[in-house]
Amino acid sequence: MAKKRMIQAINETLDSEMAKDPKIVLFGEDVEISLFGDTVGLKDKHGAHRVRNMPISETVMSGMAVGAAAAGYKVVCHMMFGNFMYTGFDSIANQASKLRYMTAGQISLPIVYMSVFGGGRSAAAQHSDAMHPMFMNLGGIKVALPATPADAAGLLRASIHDPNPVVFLQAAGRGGESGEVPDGEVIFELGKAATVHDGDDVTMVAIGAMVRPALRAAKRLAEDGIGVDLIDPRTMVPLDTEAILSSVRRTGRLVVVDEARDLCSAASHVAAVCADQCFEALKAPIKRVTVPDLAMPYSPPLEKALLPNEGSISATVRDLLGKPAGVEA
Amino acid sequence: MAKKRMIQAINETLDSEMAKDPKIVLFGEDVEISLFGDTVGLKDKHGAHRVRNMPISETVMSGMAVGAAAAGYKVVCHMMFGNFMYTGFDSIANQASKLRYMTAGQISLPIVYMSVFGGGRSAAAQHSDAMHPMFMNLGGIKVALPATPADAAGLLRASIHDPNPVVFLQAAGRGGESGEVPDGEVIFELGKAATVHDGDDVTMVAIGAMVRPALRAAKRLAEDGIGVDLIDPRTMVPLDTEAILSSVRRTGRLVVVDEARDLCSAASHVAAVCADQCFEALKAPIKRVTVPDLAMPYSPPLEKALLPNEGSISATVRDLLGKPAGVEA
Amino acid sequence: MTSSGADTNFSNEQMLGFYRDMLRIRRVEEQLGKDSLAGNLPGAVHLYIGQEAVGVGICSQLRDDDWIASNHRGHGHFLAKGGDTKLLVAEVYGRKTGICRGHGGSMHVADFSKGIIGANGIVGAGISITTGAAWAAQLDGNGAVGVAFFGDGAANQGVLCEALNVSTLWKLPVIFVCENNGFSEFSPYSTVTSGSIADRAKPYGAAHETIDGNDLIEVWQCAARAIRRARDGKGPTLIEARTYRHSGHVVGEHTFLSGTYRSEEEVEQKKAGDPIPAFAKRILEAGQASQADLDRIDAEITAEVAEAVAFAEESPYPDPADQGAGYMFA
Amino acid sequence: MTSSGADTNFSNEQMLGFYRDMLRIRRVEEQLGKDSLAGNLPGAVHLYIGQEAVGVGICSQLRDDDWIASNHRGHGHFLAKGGDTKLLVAEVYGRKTGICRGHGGSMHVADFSKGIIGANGIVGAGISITTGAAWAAQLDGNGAVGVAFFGDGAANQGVLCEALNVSTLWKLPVIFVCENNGFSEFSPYSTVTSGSIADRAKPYGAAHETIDGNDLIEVWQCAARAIRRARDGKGPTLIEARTYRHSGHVVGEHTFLSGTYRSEEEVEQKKAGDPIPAFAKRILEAGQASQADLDRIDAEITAEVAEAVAFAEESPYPDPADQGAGYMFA
Ligand SMILES: Cc1ncc(C[n+]2csc(CCOP(=O)(O)OP(=O)(O)O)c2C)c(N)n1
Ligand SMILES: Cc1ncc(C[n+]2csc(CCOP(=O)(O)OP(=O)(O)O)c2C)c(N)n1
Ligand SMILES: [Mg+2]
Ligand SMILES: [Mg+2]
Repeated sequence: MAKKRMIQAINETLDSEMAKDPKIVLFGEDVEISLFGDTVGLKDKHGAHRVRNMPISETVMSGMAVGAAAAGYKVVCHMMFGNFMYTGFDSIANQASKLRYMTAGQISLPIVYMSVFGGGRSAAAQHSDAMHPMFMNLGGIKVALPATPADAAGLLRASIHDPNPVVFLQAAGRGGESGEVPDGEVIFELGKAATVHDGDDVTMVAIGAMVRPALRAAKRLAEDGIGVDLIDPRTMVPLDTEAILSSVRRTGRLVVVDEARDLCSAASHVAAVCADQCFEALKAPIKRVTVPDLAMPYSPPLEKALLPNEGSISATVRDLLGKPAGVEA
Repeated sequence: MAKKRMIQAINETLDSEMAKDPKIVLFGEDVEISLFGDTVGLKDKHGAHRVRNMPISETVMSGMAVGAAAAGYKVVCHMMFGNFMYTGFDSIANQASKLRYMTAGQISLPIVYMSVFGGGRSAAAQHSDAMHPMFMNLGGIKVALPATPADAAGLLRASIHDPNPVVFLQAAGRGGESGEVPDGEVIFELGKAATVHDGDDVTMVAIGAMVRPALRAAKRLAEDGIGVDLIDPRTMVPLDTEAILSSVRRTGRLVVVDEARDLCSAASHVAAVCADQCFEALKAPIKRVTVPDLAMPYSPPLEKALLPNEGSISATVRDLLGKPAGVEA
Repeated sequence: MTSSGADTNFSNEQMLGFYRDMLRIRRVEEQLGKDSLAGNLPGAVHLYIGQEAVGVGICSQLRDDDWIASNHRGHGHFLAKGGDTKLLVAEVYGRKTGICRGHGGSMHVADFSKGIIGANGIVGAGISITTGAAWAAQLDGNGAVGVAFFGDGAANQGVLCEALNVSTLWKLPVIFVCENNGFSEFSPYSTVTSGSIADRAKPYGAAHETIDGNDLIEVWQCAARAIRRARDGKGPTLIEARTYRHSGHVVGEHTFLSGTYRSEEEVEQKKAGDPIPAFAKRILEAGQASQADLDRIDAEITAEVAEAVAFAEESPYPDPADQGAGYMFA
Repeated sequence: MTSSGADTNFSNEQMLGFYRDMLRIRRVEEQLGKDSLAGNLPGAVHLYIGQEAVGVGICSQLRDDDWIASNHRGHGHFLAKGGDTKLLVAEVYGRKTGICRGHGGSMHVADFSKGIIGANGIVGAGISITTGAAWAAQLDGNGAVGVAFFGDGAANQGVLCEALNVSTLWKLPVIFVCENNGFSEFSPYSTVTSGSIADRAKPYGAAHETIDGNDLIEVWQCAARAIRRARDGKGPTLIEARTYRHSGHVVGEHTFLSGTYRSEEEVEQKKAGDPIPAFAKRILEAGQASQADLDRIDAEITAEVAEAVAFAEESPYPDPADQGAGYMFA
């Protein structure tokens, strides 16, 4: 175990995987100098042919990833901000997600499309979307959302090993956060949720960056005798529905916390799955704590008001249980 | 009232609106000759400057729509197939959906992005996605999905009048279907659902092309004494949640039929809203009849097996009510 | 440039091989066109008829480990690169025995074992995919190249310029082959395309040539230069091959289009440039084969097509149980 | 081309106006740079310092009903096109009194009443938007034009070529202004950009010029030709204005970047080409004003900036209740 920043955990994982497997290549805009620091030093270590800066050309970039993967490479395609994936969206949505299926499995496409995503840093509307629901709906793309440095290492390694396209979305502005990362080659199976807090009163599913405020809320609620079973799905495709369902079957209540806009959010889907598959166990309405259907604003008080936080998460749980807080409510 | 094909209803609506409002312009690939027939004749009637063929350049096209709308025009941007919106996705997702909000309402963007979408014609994976959930999640885009020729006329007229970007998605291969269209300028408020079949046992929400098999199922089930309250939301943004909730509060049961892939589908969202807002009324699990999380295949038996149809819809209702059909089950 | 008699370099066998390869595409396409018109095919079909010299002139000198990507009009490229006739026809028929087991169809025929990344339903998409495959080839260092086939309409997708820029910078072994058949769907070239397509390589410093795409030998020679350049690490080439699409954009368009976008006269006149009879004439005039040889080839090809159709017709449709997660995720 | 003394055409007043407009941008940017480094601004800030001659040379001859769209480095264009200093500064401060009431921030400053469609966070996005606005202007028939400002990095987005194609075909009154400042974020020009950017207009037959973007008069004259062409219905022009970005890509980059991407010497050498002192020198040498005049302008601008900062600092942050459906949908 060692304390590491998320960026560092990502960087080390890329480094150790590239060292082991010469078929791994990494490209993107300014990956050599590295805007976020996640790809820093990799060119010097692994060579200019394997770590390459791209022109600002997301359309050809996302498609090159498909071609290079089809031709036998394991491709890490760094898209910088998730919103820039819209610019290179065709090759993700029409090609990467469908090519294996259309050819009846003739090939696999080991691609990791990575970027930061989400709000919280006054980066404004065009740098702050949480677009994982869009990828989830494509069908042929796995979606990984690490909440901690350890998750980042374990999920990125699994994403690189995975023979399929994976969108690896790292919460913007969380790169600097520290957390314990196990020594050695930590790897977390894609599709395996983690229970990050135990409790019997309500199941909470929190996605990506939302795990942190959710955990804070869970700890605080525990002090007041409210038991939150907090599940981090870690990947939304594949989704560990069993972990969620078995918790809800036990608690009878569900709150989903998601940084996506509400309409067709991942929260909606988790809610829908439970409203279908463990309806009998439900004792209360399924609650979503999500972002209103707005673009992300720039000014801090505006942005802060839109994002789920410990307060809004706690309040939702307390409401659900009919236990308003003394001070907080 | 007159029987019209959907394509004809769309064409006549475009024609009559363009005749009234010289600020309406229409452009897209081959809109002059018109692949689907929906824009046929409009150039001759309204002039080459208002009805223009585009080069195959979706990226600039979707952005030109934003610029022309910002500069005062009402823009109908024909994207042909919904999957091609991925190619021009940046200007829809990062610009059209956000520009008004980012500028605190300085402008409005009256744009209709129109295309066909969905499966059923062996057009294969890259011409058959049902991508309305993706647009629903963007926040700043209205989404209209006509189920009948009358809906097409009424929703398209409202979409053109609307000062905001609207994605108008017409079910592929449904253009030839006939239906009664009221005389005169039919217009349906965006955000107003229609109840297309009455019943007390189960609420069914069917979206776009799914209304037709859902209605067939509802009629057939009625013969067996099962009452389906069938709601066509007509637009998914804005969503007439009140219409849905009040029906579910009465029936206590909900089945949602959607041509989108299941994960983060519109069906998931409708289910989530009801699992939250009318939980107490629910007597049974909320069911979704959707498309599996696969790319759309080419061969007819494969495609047919993926799409919701009368049989799968009826079976879902019967299962839910514990009333298996004699023959069908 | 012209081929100026350089075809004397080809043996009789080679010349007949080219002829056979073009004719195979022609006859398969004629068959599929008929089938489509008769309503026997599930989806839309875009015919390559008239453009055969481009696909064959180029693919005939590619290796199995060279990559090609194609567009919606992709049967010809599939066959030219060594794709199997039966597997193609069965796929377009939507059968389980098709190259994609009926999952892809006409617009998605692919055979990775032959370096055929596949046809594509998205105009221009093959350009970026091929650029990536060429990067892989460069990394492999085995001299393989990538060839992207696309139309004049596709040349208006910005991705072409993005690809020209990055492939020139990286000296990628990639060849961009624009088959300028005069139409972007139903729009004549000059209504949607400004200037010359080959010129679009110039600002990037990429090699470029405009050729008569109906002259197989000229195509072959130009491709030879481009392939050499690519294998030698000298970067991309943009080839604009001028040709003509004899059939409509999509089979059956006359049944639903409200008007016409080209005159009968134009079509007839352009058909005079048909690459196949021209090539037959060249063979005969050079004395490289007799009419009987050509007829024999035609008979063989006709039999091959008939066999493929029979194979497809006898093949079952795929079982829905046959699709699913196995093809979606590896 | 050079300006060859043609600046004698400008009155003293005009020359001082240009100077004032450039200096306003410079001083505002210096202030915002300081504020950002001090951690007083919510989001990232990209400074226009060094490039002022481009924005001012062009926008100074645009009308209010001409459209401009800009990029992430958009404060200069906003001010040059007549945007208000206070409203800009308050916006970047995230205040309720900002031009976008704090909803947009540095990368999204826009003022539609002045024809400023806005800065943009997506590299290249303004190109298509401006093309559409130019189409609207053409339809209006009032002689208005659209001007898109973008960088050398943005020129590698395929949308530029798509826009050149369609605007040439439609003869749209649009001007594409590439401010080539030598860097695409942290990548020097030649590592990511092949050939010359102005040349990219050639294959489409669009007008194009390469100019010294640090010479306001040269910029003005070139823009005058392009605007004339546009207003006369003769179609688009691509202008490549060679300039240099004095500051980093983003304020504070030295605090987080692991390395450097340009040398101190290069920066110092390039700063010698600073358009503002050069223009001051020209004014003084031509006897169009005295140093005292210039100093007075500087003092006025400095006061204007101070006033804007005070205005911003006194302004409240927007109330979360102030956002919502009203801004999202009309
Ligand atoms: C991104 C995208 N836009 C539009 C289409 C519809 N479409 C299919 S083929 C075609 C015309 C293509 O013209 P060209 O590239 O010249 O190829 P050709 O058909 O002439 O072989 C169009 C517009 C598409 N398939 N994909
Ligand atoms: C589509 C997209 N890709 C990448 C980025 C990240 N980014 C912001 S500015 C920039 C560099 C732009 O370079 P250039 O166009 O030359 O403008 P300059 O910064 O030099 O003014 C990059 C890569 C972005 N904002 N949008
Ligand atoms: Mg063509
Ligand atoms: Mg630059």
